[in-house]
Amino acid sequence: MTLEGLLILSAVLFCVGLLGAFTRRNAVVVLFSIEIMLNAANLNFIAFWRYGENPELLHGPLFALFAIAVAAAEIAVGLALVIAVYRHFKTVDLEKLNTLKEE
Amino acid sequence: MSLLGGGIVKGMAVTLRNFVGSYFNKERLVTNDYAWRPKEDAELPQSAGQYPKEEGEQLSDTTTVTNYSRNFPMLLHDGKEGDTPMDTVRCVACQICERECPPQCIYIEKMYDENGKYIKSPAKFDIDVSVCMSCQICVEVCPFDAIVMNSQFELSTPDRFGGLLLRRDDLLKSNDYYHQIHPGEAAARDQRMADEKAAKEAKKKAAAEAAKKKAAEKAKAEAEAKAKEAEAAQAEGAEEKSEPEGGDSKEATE
Amino acid sequence: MSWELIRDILITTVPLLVIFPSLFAFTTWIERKALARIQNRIGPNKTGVPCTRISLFGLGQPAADGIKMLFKEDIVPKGADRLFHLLAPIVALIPAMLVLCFLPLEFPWAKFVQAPVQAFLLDGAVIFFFAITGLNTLAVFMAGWASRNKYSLLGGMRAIAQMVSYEIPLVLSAVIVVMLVGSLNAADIAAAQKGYQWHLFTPWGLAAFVIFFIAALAETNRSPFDLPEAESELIAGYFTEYSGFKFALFFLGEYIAMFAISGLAVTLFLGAGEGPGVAAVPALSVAWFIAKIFALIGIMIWLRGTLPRLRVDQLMAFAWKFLLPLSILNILIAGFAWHVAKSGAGTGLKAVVWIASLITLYAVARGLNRISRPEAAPREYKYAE
Amino acid sequence: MTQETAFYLLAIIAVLAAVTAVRLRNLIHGVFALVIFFAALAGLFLLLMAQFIAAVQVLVYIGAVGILLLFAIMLTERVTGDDGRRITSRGGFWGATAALGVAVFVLLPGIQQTDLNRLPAELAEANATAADANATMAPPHTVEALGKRLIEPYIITLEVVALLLTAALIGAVAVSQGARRVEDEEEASP
Repeated sequence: MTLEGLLILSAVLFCVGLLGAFTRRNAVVVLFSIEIMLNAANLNFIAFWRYGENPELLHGPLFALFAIAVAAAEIAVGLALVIAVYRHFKTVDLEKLNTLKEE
Repeated sequence: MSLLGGGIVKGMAVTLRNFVGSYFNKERLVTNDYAWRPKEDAELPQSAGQYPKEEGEQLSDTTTVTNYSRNFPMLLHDGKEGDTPMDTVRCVACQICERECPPQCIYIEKMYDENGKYIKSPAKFDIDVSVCMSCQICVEVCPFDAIVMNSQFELSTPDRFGGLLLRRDDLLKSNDYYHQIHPGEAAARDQRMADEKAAKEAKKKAAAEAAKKKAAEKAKAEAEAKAKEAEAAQAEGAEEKSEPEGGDSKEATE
Repeated sequence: MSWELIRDILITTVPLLVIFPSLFAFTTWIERKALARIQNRIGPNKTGVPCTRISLFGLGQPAADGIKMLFKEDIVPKGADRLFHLLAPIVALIPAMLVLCFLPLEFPWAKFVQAPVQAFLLDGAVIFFFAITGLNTLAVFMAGWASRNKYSLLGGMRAIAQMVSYEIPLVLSAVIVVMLVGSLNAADIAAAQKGYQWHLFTPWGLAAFVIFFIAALAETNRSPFDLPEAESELIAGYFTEYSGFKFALFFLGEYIAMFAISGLAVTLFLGAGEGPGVAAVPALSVAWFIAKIFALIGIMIWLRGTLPRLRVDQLMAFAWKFLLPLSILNILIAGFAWHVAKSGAGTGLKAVVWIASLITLYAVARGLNRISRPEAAPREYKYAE
Repeated sequence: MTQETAFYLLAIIAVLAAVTAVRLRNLIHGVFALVIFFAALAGLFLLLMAQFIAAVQVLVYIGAVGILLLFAIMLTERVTGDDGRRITSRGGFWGATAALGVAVFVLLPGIQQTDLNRLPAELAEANATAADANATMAPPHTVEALGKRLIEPYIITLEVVALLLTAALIGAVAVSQGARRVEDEEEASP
């Protein structure tokens, strides 16, 4: 377990999240993907803290903590939006939410 | 102002009293002792006892099966115990119980002879005891006292479907057996049947006598009428005609 | 992986894996007996030593039940998600077993080999406890969803709503103890209550304990909060479609969760393993711990025999309108009291704080009770006359 | 050695679970795969001695986010959560290419450029001998220390996060409630 290994792992996870966000049509799955990306970022914070300078200052865990809090807020609002969208359009398929597109 | 949560505490006190009381006051144990037992019924045992005793002793085991036990229906016949005499079976396959049964667990087919004539007997009488809910509605609606409740409860079978479907021959039990398991009820039922029969006969007799009397009166009236006929107007003829007809029909029904 | 590490793991976890499942069997017997007595019945009293007539008050019943469960047919509904249907009871059991490791049960034999006295000596034991207990919700959802039965799904959704709602007062009431002790470590919390300074004996601690206990009842789906598995409404809720060994696993998981959450209550409020005679014989502390757990479980059984089930709206109103504000107020009061105690106030001031907080808590609880209760209009009977 | 094995195991689980979560047709299965991913990350955090973060990860992500996602799926999709006939993704090739491109051209060069030699010597040594050290090495931080740091230098951030959470809560309630009201009006007007 090296810093490099952790960073590569987090990069891979980030790309998996990116792939999901690019390719899935369901809004909820896009939210999954965003969560995966956020978690990959958290892993980076912790890894840099653990292997970086001044671990006693706890910057890494604090950042991760705030990121988790923000992610929780994000997911709550995101899901509320998904539900609002579903109520309005009766679908959460992102392909079909194209009222702004020129017909 | 009641205390907050006081209701819960009160309820818990009640259950605690039950909990502790059941150890000291045997009368509380409603499932063990027949607290509801009528005082005059001396034959009923003090205690219900415990279920699994020896195999095959249920009938003689008066502590488990009392004459208050009602489990599943059976069909009565007036013959000897053991055989299945179809000529003494009380059921006439009228299908009232089949129609009334709430879970519809009864299936009846009427019996016909080779000429296709309905003989008053069931060709098939099935009760699915896995469906039966022991409501006794069939017993209540039966006009022929043919279906009553059995106290047999040991019906377990390794077969999930066929084993719990009781056929006509499984259901047929003699009246003696009925007397054996529910003496009081059977006696009362027999008494009632006898009374009903007696009442019917008495009614028949009375009706016959009344008819005779009426016939005599009618004859008399007819004679008088004939005497009067000469004098009476022709319009009364219709009335005369209708009266003897009514009398005839009554006699015929009786 | 050294030998010592393996030995330590075995020495700290094997007792947990032996003690609590066997206590589970005993508890089912106690529960059946106690409920029977409350309802003026006798309860199981026939099953004893096999092949003899020795019945031992029906103590063989749990074993008989277990054998029956093992040999029953395992039925999976036709449209069910087979994998999740299988996984759900396992997922229900594992977190419940896992959180037992956070309880500060100081096994006496651990001291002889210098092993840690606790399976997980984590800094954040209490928060881990709550985190892992939360996994139970997922198991319930898995079971409800995988059964492909609308009653199961309804039971599962109800269970999630209930568990999520009641987790908040549960955690907030535990926060008080964490705040007063200044540590999330279960062993530290136990040590802070030495000398009978149990948190139960303070007004805020008492209030927190009551809130905690009520929320724990809801978390473990115990009566009167057993809506997710309401037999009369939902057949059996999320485990309607479970039979045989999977059902037994669910059952085991539920009881282990009861032990775990009672154990946490004992740790937080009832002085962990403290009791008479512990100073002389340290081994007694485990016995005291388990005795306290059993006392709490006895109260749970007693309540189950007493109270009828709540309605869904009552359940939610109770969590959000009564328990939540009360626990937040309780945190404020506890913080205030902590500051008063820390500033070196005299006994008089402390007494004033005690009485004032007691009165405030009671008055607020009363008020909340009046406000939060669903309005009861005079009943109109349409058909029943 | 144990640590190394655990790391690779958790890494494989995490990647597999993440891929499953984003590619699975059945959304409910996807959520559970996501939960496994979160759990694997919590394990990694524990391995990295960040136990409080691991606890929060389990508490927030598995306990709250997972459940919220389940609720959202139950409210929006059909209850079964899967529909084999529907096309659930688009542009798989371009998406994969883009993701791979980001990895190769943005992230991996970044990792390569990071000066990994700036590790404190003693820490690097500890890592090298982590196998026998892991049982005895004290955690580099305690929850208490974290709490103190949170309250003293980061108090404003903490307050801002609290405010953000409150705002998010109110916003979430408003968004999901407001939609219903509009709908009611729409239903009421004709």
